[in-house]
Amino acid sequence: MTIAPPAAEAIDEQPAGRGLLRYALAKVGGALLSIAMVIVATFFAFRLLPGDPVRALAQGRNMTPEQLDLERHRLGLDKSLAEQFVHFVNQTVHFDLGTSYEYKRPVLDLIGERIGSTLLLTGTALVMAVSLGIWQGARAGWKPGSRFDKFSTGVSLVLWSVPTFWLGLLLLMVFAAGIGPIPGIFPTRGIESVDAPDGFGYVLDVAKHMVLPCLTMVAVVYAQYLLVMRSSVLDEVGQDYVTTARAKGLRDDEIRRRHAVPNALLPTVTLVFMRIGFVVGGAVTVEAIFSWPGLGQLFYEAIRVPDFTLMQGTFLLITVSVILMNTLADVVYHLLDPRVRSA
Amino acid sequence: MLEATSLAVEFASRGRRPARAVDGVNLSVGAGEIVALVGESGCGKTTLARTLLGLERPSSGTVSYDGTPLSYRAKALKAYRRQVQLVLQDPMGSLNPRQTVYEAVAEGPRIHGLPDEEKVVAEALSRAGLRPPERFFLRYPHELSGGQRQRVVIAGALALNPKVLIADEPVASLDASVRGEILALLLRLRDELGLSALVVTHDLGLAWNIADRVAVMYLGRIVESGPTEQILKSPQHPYTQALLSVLPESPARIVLTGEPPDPTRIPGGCRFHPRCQVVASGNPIADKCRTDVLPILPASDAAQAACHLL
Amino acid sequence: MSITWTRRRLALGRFWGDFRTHRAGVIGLAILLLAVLLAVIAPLFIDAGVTNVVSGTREKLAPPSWADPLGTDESGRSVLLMIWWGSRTSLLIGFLAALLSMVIGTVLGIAAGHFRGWIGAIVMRITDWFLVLPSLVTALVLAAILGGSTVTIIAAIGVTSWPSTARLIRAQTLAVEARPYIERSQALGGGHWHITTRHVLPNVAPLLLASTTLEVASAIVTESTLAFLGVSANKTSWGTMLRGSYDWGAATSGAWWYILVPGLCIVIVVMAFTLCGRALETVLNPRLRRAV
Amino acid sequence: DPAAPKVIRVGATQSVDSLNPFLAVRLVSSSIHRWMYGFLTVPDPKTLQPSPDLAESWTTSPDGLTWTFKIRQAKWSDGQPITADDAAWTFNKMITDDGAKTANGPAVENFAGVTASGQELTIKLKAPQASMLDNPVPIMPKHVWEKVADISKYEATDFPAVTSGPYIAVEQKKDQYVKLKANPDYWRGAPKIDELQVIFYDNPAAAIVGLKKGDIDLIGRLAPPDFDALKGDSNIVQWNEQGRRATYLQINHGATTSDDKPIGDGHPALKDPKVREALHYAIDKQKLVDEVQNGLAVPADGSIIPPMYKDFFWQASGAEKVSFDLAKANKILDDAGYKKGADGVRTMPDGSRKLQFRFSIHTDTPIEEKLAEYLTGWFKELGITLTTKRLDSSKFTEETGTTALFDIAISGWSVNPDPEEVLATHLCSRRPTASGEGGGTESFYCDPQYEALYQQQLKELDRPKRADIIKKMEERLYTDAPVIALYYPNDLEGYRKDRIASITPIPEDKGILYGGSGYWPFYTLQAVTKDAGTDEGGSSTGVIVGVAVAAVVLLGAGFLFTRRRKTVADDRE
Amino acid sequence: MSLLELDSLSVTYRIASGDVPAVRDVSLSLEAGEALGVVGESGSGKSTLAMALLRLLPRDARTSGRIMLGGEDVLAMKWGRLRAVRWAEASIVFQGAQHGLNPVQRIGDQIAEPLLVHKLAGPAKASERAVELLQQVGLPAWRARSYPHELSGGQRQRVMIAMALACEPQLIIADEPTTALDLMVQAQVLTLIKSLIASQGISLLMISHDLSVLADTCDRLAVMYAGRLVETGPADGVFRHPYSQALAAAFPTVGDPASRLAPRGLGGDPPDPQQLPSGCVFHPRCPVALESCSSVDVELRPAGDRRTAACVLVLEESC
Ligand SMILES: Nc1ncnc2c1ncn2[C@@H]1O[C@H](COP(=O)(O)OP(=O)(O)OP(=O)(O)O)[C@@H](O)[C@H]1O
Ligand SMILES: Nc1ncnc2c1ncn2[C@@H]1O[C@H](COP(=O)(O)OP(=O)(O)OP(=O)(O)O)[C@@H](O)[C@H]1O
Ligand SMILES: [Mg+2]
Ligand SMILES: [Mg+2]
Repeated sequence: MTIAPPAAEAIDEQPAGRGLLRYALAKVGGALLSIAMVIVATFFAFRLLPGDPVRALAQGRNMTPEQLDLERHRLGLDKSLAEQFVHFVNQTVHFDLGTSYEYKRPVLDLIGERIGSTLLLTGTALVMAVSLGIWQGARAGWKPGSRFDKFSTGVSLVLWSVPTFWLGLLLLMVFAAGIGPIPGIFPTRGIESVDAPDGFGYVLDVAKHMVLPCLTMVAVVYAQYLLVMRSSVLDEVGQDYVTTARAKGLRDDEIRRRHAVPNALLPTVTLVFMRIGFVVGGAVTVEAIFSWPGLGQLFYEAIRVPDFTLMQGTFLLITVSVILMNTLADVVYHLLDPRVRSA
Repeated sequence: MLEATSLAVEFASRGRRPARAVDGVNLSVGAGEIVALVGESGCGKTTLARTLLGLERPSSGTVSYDGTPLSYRAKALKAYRRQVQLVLQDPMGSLNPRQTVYEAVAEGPRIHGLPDEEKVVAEALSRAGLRPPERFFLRYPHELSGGQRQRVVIAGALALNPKVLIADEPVASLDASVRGEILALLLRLRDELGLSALVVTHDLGLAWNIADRVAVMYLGRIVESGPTEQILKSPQHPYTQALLSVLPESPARIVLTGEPPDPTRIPGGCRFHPRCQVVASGNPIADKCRTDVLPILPASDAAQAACHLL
Repeated sequence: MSITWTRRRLALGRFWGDFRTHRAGVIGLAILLLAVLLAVIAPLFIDAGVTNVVSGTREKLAPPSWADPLGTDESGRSVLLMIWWGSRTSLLIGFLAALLSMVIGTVLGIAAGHFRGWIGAIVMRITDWFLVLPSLVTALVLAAILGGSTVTIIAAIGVTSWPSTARLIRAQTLAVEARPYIERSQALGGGHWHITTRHVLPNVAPLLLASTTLEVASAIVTESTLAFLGVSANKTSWGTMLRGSYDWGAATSGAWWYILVPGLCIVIVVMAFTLCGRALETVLNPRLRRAV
Repeated sequence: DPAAPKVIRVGATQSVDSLNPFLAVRLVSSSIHRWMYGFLTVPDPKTLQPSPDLAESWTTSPDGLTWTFKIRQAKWSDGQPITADDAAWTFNKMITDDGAKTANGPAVENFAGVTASGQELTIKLKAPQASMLDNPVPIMPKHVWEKVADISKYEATDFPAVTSGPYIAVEQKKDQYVKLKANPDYWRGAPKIDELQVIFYDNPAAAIVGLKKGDIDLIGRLAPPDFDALKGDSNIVQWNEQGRRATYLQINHGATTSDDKPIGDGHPALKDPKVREALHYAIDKQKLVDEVQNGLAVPADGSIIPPMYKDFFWQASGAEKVSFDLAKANKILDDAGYKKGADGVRTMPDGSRKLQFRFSIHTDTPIEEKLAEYLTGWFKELGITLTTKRLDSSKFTEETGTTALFDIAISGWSVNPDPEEVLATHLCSRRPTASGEGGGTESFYCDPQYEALYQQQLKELDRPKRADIIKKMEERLYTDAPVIALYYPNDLEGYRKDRIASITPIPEDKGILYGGSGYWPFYTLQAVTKDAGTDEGGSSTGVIVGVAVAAVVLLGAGFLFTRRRKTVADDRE
Repeated sequence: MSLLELDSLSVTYRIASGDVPAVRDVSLSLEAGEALGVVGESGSGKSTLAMALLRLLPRDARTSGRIMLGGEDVLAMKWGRLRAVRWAEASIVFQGAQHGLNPVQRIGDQIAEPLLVHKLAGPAKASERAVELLQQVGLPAWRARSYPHELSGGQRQRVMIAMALACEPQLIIADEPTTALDLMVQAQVLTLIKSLIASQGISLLMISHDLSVLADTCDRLAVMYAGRLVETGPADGVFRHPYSQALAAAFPTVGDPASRLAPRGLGGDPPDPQQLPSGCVFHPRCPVALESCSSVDVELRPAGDRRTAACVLVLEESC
């Protein structure tokens, strides 16, 4: 018997990892394209609007035609559509989102003032929803049909069917107002008390204000993470490597923790990021109900007034950040999943 | 009848070197002839078969049928595909699980608008050995055994009354006990209908079982071809020799290390030299193997091999 | 061929047999059928008059009683009758928006999966783009821009919710197209139309059914959210009723029936659609279980 | 602890748009500015007539074109003296800087020039102006504000603010709250509380909960349902008094531009005063008050000036008075030749068009929605079809104020102590120009008689005589019916009596607390002396501790649970 | 005492449509250092048999009979003991090497894992050993840091083998270790397995549907049909059971003129385990079936030279 000696392993050389950069660049390029599309679409969508924004501005006030013209000129509405478009794009790429009709201030400033609280709320809610969903989903999917599975899937499905604002209102009525024996222990509005103490007391105060809004968002959002995690774990249960792990003598929970969950996590992670837009959408109603001074509330106000520059600016910002988050997610996913990493 | 001339197929993929899956192949299948195309995994057999059917466009070279080069316009392709048919490796996969046997076999006649659909279908089924055909009309693929499924696929091809059948690993997914039956069917069809066939396989035993001629492929090229008996009994090319040596009954086995190298990086000189046992054993000709490019084998019936040793 | 029909019936029977083992799905289906039936037959018993304020002469915000089992609203209209009549709008919007979303999603999904090269790439790009748009926010903007009529709301929901369907269909199309029978069909001479309509579409259809069912659920929720945020479809729906309860201080004045009933109706019907859709998905394609 | 500061918290369902008085247009912001800054004059708390504020006294030239104000010797909150120069700077800034016109531009439109010398301020007018003493512009400290480079971008968030009124803004959190401290050096004397907070609620229901819980002490401008929700709470005073607002229908009676060209697509039938009269008869104002406003309004038998302004309020009586009578309404239409068709809908006498009107309302306004439902119901009885058209506010303003693309529209106006502005909204000159530029008309009305009366009252400086002229104008509006007043919504507010010991409304007799003109209610506000602060803090700490304990217990239980499972899992798979 | 002894082992899957008797009454024994091949067509219960050995079957499977591994009954073990036995005493190389490895874990870690689980080494020692094992199967040390997808099918199968060797078990069960592999790669893997078995004295239970693969690697063969053993015997003898003969004929010898242009196979369809034919389950497809075969079932009978077969014809001849 001869084993032909040509160094087979010479061909089997260590791979060089330069795919990631190329991939990241491609993704960023794609994101930029998406953002460009958003900008164009936003411009035209908001120009389709019936009605004259300047009149909206003049609402009920006595303004002379000269004043109106002046205002129009200030907003660049006296130019042709093409010129306006160029102007709009130019402004937008220079991070100028225009001036709010209602607040008479740059939209970007208004957003800047509120983005922190939105990030705090959605960030916390997202982290909680994701952890809860993944934890429960993993356990439920590992033992499909078990009592834990039935219970957690059932609860999450019920909560998932609940309109966010309705749940928020109920929670507000029960836990902020207090009903019967339940005391209204949580605050009715906002992110902090007017007389919030400093230091750690402040943190506690904010935390207390966050309980209900967070709970509302988590309740509605976590179901999808649970369900995705559950089904991806379910997919892993039958995989051969799980059988291998069993054959190796691993305990059941070790198999779940060390093998099934890391594999199932990856599809869930993509979903987490892909559904960020959904969470942001939920923020609009939650912030309105709990008077949370964030972007969602600003957006809601812009819609109610309506303040089209503000609406447009907020929409642009929300969309662009969701796109960027998605891009980030793609790249992170790429970093995390060895299968994609060097493919 | 069906002929490929200096056929090459490249797959370009972004950010990578193009894969030259088929890299200069001359091959012909005569009327009523069964040709076996053998080779290791990834050497381009399937790609060649697909290209012959016009499912893949060659980057250079031509496929011609009855002397006329294949045109890639939709109409011409459709007409061509009445003459040349394909049978795939996985009979379960090649049948739409939502279609009954009848629908599956009638698909071709429907596409080509043949008259007397039911008769055609019944005839094709019975030719493929599913008798009485009516019993099978309304079955779904999952209700059939593997061998029956493959017969349905063959019947689907036969329904168009083709002249040439290209079978890509037709029995690879079938149980050992069943494959003989399918191979016998191919032989019988050749005898009864004068059907030509190109059978793609990695199984030398299969070639021995049914093929008139064998072509051995390595990394996109045919390295040896000729009448079956001659090639399989006295292989000339070191690669063919190695392939034959690992069959269980062979006395001395030459196990090539590594996998077939990747078609994106075809070595210079003789493309087999990095794995060649003769080169490795320090044969003086080795230098030539590393540097000198070999000519493409012509599409001839006689036994021939592309090797510097010869 | 009558045998074909027999076979179809058998297949349907088999499907039903499978479906029946999902108890939650069966319950969902039952609720759903009941809701649809009630909505359809509503005009036989009541008419839009039940939403008319001038005719609402009973006590305002009266708690449930024999006369009004679910109490009355701020204008003395019966909440029960309003719910009944409003289910027509809610379900109609749910179904039509899901249908719209399904049609767009299917066409684009199949196109993206079937056509390789630039067509597929562009369609996919567009889909991805829509997919990352925060759908509720976009729907809000659309509805705010176009004004809130039933058609607008349907369009706003449909236009923002198709991308996930498209993605799903695309994935499924890719999976189907990777099957050898597509290649076989190609080899038999089948063109794009033949392959997409004869092979791809029938194979994605069941999944589509399941996905659309789930889509209806989310459309109903979205409708109520839009109504709550003030862009409503001028007609009485569960969402506008909730909005009404909010506007007319039902929460603060303790009119729990006015808040709870429409909300619970939404929850129950949406649940029913979700359960039914999930069961369908499991039965029709156990491998492709996905999130709602 | 007797030294505990007395804090009163005011809830607002509107967020502060700007603390810069040149820019702020929202009621909440202008209210805060009223508490912070002095004005030339302030309405008298009893009579609502202008009374001295920063201007101690004033004189006017016989032609009514030159006004001289003597500015009070007082100090800004930073100790600088207040001079006429501050006032002159404020007005001149508004005259010269377009950015500064945003909030109160029209108030200085008639100003020809403003000059100051020492404590003496001289304002020259382009034309006589009876409302001169109701100038709504707060006087700003020149020495602080002249440093602002671009007034249109200035947010006035430098705290503490420099003010001359009873309160000083000391802190603002956007969309959350504004904190005001009492001005100890206020020339009338420091307010009786130490701190005033304005807290924003996006969700009115939450605000009601907040008031009931004691998170806030007072909330104004309540919607009727929210007001009703306060019923039965022994700690809360429900404040239900006449309001300063009128709600009316605006009817497209043949809209024209300022050069008398017809404009818009109003239904021709509405040009007929008979039809308008019939519509007026078909409205059950009492029912609207009961159903739409929960009884918390006064049915309008008058016009656009609410009864709160006793001097100027006019009410129809006798034969002139229109009261709900569908039969009469039908008869009027029958007599005028509008015949009912087979479908029960009337047509024009010439048969050309059916009487199908559109009713334009704002989106997202439950009250208007409800109102529309009732009107639709009654008009149906008349054989008139009314369809509701919801418009966002910009479109609404455009269609009902400029392009006249409406038949009937909802309208309403909050009236100042001096009704001049609301009267002006029905002048010919307010109609849009041919190019469609708006002048701010509320009705496209252009009536010679009304115009003449308006000019007359402008020049009439004797208050009772002027009031008579104004009442004639109201009567004209009532009978000609370009607008039909529906009701005057009450001012609905609520406050906690365990926190607020006393509060004086404006006017003192049945007046407004929040959002009224002048700072009186919040200047005279007295808090209950009781330190509720500490035990509330205790309870909230208790809650936090409780929550924390619960969380720890839950976590611990979860941990134990999984532990236990692990040991069990050891012997199975 | 044999290393592994199966005593009338039966496995039945309980599924919705009824019971599936996947393995019926199989008795086998395997001596230390011996290589036994199990061959049979698809669905004949080979994998089920292999999985049953370490009780790795899904929950819905019911196992009866006895599996004596090193003198202990696997079926009677407590879970803790069973886990200790798994891999340490018998390890498995699965059919689909692609899926047998965790796609997101480095290969080195996966090889080291059983060592850690069975506390045979500390982390440092374990990874050292992993590298050693990799080298033993002909892979470079740096491959320990690779992920499965970076390896070719043959390399992955070698990793599986390295993993199986990690705890130095007495028995390796290889379930179709080369089925998905290419001809040449298959030869490589088989060569490797043979040399490792030979050098370390490990017992091997190898499963395949390809007779030629087993004939080459194993000392003894067992042929399964429809969940039963129909023949056992030395690898280099001549088959007696008609099914075994048909299987053997399906793999022609290149150069053998008898099979040139004459493919041979077995007619008919494989049996449905839920509706097994009466009598000898093979009789519907048997080319030499007697009339009695449809009613009389035959147990495994001695068929000369250490061979047993379950066929009437064998019975008659040997009688
Ligand atoms: N669509 C494609 N895009 C890129 N590369 C491809 C494509 N199809 C095949 N290849 C590459 O071309 C080469 C030849 O593939 P082909 O499928 O023809 O081989 P094969 O001989 O049929 O192998 P097997 O025996 O495994 O079926 C392989 O390296 C494969 O990776
Ligand atoms: N989990 C299961 N549930 C129900 N039936 C099963 C299950 N696994 C296997 N079977 C059935 O048991 C029988 C034996 O299956 P097994 O996988 O052991 O066959 P095999 O000989 O390994 O086949 P292959 O060569 O295809 O791997 C088959 O009929 C199969 O359908
Ligand atoms: Mg191939
Ligand atoms: Mg198997």
